[in-house]
Amino acid sequence: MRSMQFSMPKACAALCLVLSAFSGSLAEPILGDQQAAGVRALLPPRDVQAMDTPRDGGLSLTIRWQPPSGEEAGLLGYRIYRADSPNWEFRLVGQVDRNTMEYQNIPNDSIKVQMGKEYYYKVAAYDSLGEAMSEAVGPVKSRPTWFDIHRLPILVAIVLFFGSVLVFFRITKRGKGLFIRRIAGIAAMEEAVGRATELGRPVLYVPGIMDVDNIQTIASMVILVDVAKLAAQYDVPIIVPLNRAFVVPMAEESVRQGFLNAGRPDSYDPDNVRYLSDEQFAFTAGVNGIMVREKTAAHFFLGAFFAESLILSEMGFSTGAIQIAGTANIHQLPFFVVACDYTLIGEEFYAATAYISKDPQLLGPLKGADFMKVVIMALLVVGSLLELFGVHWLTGLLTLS
Amino acid sequence: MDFLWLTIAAAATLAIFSFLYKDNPFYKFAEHLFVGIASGYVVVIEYYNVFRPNLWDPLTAGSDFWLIIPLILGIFMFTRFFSRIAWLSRWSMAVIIGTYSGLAVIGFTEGDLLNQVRASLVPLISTEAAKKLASDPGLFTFLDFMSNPLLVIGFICILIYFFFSKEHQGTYGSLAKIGTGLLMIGFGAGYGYTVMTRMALLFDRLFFLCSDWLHLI
Amino acid sequence: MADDKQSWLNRMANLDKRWVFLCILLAVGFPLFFPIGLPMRPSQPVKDFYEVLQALPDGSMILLSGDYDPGTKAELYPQNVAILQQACKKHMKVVAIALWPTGPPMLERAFNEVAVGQYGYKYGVDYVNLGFKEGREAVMVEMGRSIRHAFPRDFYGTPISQIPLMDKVENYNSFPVLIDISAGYPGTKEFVQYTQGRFNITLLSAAPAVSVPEFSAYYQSRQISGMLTGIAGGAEYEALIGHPALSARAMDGISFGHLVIILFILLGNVFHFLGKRTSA
Amino acid sequence: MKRQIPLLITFFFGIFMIIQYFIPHHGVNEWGGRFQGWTIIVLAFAYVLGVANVLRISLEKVYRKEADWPFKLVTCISLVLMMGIGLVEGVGEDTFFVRRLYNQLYVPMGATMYSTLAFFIASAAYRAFRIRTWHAALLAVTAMLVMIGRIPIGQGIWSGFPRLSDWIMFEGPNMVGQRAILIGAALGAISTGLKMVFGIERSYLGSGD
Repeated sequence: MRSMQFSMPKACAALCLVLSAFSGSLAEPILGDQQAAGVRALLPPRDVQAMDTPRDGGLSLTIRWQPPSGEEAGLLGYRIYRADSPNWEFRLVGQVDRNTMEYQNIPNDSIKVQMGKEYYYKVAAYDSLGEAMSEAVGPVKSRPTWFDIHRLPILVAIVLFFGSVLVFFRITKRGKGLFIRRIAGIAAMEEAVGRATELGRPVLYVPGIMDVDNIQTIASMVILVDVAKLAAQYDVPIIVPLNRAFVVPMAEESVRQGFLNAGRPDSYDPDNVRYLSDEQFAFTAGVNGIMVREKTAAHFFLGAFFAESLILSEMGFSTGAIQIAGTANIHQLPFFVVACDYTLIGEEFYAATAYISKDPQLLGPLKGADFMKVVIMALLVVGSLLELFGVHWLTGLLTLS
Repeated sequence: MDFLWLTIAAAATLAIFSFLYKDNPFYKFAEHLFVGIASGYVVVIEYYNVFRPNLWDPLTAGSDFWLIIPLILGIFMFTRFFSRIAWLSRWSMAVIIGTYSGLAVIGFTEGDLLNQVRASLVPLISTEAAKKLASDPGLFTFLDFMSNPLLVIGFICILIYFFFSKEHQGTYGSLAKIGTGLLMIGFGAGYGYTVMTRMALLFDRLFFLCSDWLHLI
Repeated sequence: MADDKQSWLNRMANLDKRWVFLCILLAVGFPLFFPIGLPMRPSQPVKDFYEVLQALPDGSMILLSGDYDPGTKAELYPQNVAILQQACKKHMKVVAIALWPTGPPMLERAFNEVAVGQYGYKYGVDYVNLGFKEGREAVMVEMGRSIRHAFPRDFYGTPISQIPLMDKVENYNSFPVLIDISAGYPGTKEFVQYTQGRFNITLLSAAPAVSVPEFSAYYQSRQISGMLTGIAGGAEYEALIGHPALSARAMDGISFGHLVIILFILLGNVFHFLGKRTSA
Repeated sequence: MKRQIPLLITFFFGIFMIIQYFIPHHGVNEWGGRFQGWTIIVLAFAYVLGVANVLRISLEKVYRKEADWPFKLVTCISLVLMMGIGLVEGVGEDTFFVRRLYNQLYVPMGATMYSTLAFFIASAAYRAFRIRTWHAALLAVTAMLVMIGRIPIGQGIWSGFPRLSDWIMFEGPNMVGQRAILIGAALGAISTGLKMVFGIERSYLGSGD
């Protein structure tokens, strides 16, 4: 039964092709044959229009039509024909079912559209006996679009954001607007390293499990410089286990830089930056081993974490270490919040670098993001009030298509 | 033969579970076996699904000579192992980082920033929900009525929490506190919801051991 | 005496976690032998998922992305099977891809079990498994332009041009709906960010419970049109399509696991506060 | 030179990916597709590089007879066997590679690794959900409400639990919280992305010339 349904349309199409071939030409309407056979005539589609497909790359045309007037119970669908001139032979481009009133002549069709060339189209309604062809419409030619106006809001948002970042660069460089509110997790970093020093045990820094093309890993590398500096100042070892080979040179560089910034480049021990394994759980097991065997006393989990977040922080808790976590992977935040002493939530994690270093290069983007938040809050207030009074233009402005 | 392989699978399963009691050689064996298998598997799949169809076949068939560029960049990756020319691998990394950073700027702006803000522009009070609450006062009609104000006001409170240029003090600080509370509710919900995922995984393994392997059920 | 009580409370408050482990094992394992068969009430995201698919005309073509691995199969494989049940009942043609290297064999297993085994689907005519492609977001965006360019061959190495089903496939526009079975990264979040709005796609997500809280924001904004919410969502969905199977079977054990955790949270607090009071 | 060229490459590819979004022109689109195709290939090499690293580091440990070296040997042997069998045999459904090695070794081990999380999530709940502050109270109470609302037993206790849990998740506080974090994280990601494209952030290049 199933296979019947699948093959029905094909059988009909084949039948139509045979019939139309019999009548002489693929393109000729065979109205006459039907009338001669005494069958009620199938009418052609109405209001056929051919146009350049809007907002496209310039290789497609769109054909639209209305169903034939009157009751068309036997109508199976429509066929679309094309020719370079209204008097030339029209060739079949494609066909659609009876419920579709639009066809796009796209690059995937066997008969493709060339940019800038003129074409004429006809649309035929067909049933099991034959087809009724519309008049030719055209000429129509396709043009490429150079800017998709519907995507303007995205461009505005990016330009606004990046523009504000650049403006705040200039302001912060002049030493103004440097204030950042206290972020508990970051303020506690020194406390954690200090605690490790008191106990005479190492610090552990895990920069997540993603590669260097992940933005969180990169942010984590910048924070690592500062944590390594703290460790160097307090003279405790810092162990950095890694699960991506590419991150190794970056992490080595960051730790070395941190020791250099603290004025103790000679204390840097390259053996403490360790590649463990690319495999998520093998890596997790390796880090667990370090926590248990080397009795690390301060744990930093800063970067992109996944399911291992809970195992690491649970294990870390059982060793009695003070733990600070930070990630923008929202799905893992609950576990860090529950199992760690401090957690940097989402954007706080990105803000950490700027907070610690007060470097204008890092403060600029942070202040730019704050500016965007003000814009969003204003949008929310205005938008929700406008919507309340049934005014939708702001929502419309932000809608892409 | 089937039973033998099932037993191997079951032994591997039990070896990994044994870690929960404490670290032991069986677990270590299973863990290292797993690393090897997983890594080997990826190489095979990359070869048949990416390297052959996307690079080697079109290149050798002569249908796309541009592919010589990614081939060279791919080989550059391996210069990491030779410190004298290791800098060449930066070129390959630059392609990856450039492409993904560019894509990310668009992806986050459209998917998260713009669409999420737009979806939050709801009428502060939904008249429909208000009518329902008036006609049928109850917990759930009240909660439905609260959805919109909570969305707008709660959203602003959390944004205030994430605003870094002002200290959390006074009324402003209280708003940020409300924001933190909402975040905590979200985290609690996240934790509670995730329990299901973890339990499902465990159930699956127990089912495998008791049913597929031992046919106890 | 007070000391005894104090130390007992302390011991309970800092119970060796292996006792907790044992309780969980027993709670989840017990219903295996004594199944109860608890009823499921479909929630809104699951209903939406079902209805979006149900509203499509019979015989439609759908795109299915199997982005999961053995580690998450417990929740997602039953969903995969159930999705195919609904799709096959409606004689839909299924084009499957994977952005996780571990996805294709999972998809294949589900196809063999449901599409081939129960509905007599033919490979290349009714369904196709295009296999895995490295590249994550880049593949997603590239598929918006040309799927055959991103996937020149299927999982078994057959060129796309030799697969009849692929004749009509150009890009996302060739499909009324995209279903993503998403275990993590890359997955539904990336499909939302990189393709849903950009190519105007109706996106359905089969997600593990761990992802659902985050996806709730996308669901509310309709960037995701429907969602299978973890294994409970899977069980609800199975009830909707009238095919209680893998997910439903797991729900008993999972329910008991939940109860034990709730009990532990309560007990943890009781011991904590009693301990504090005695010491004070 | 060794730093300038990578910066230029990053800028070129990054900016192309951005403008491509706004320009539907088929020429731009085609090149965008080509560049994405290249990235797919280069990334595949990166993956193989990761595997090569696993092999290299394991072998080093075996060679130097470091702690646990016999296990490292297990990794190397299983890796080579898995790879060899797969490359020779292919990935069809009836191969030894898929039927045995994937389905009966990889699948059960991967699934079990993950399933151990069921135990950790329970032990963390036991010790960490102690109501010491009002934050902790919110956390614990919501977690319990959501859990009870998600299981059929909860529905048996009070029919409103599932609806309450759904409201918290999909309309109420959870959804609002997730949305705000999403937007905050998006701002962080966009600004970092732009910094990379414009070469302001270049730590990924490491130091040196």
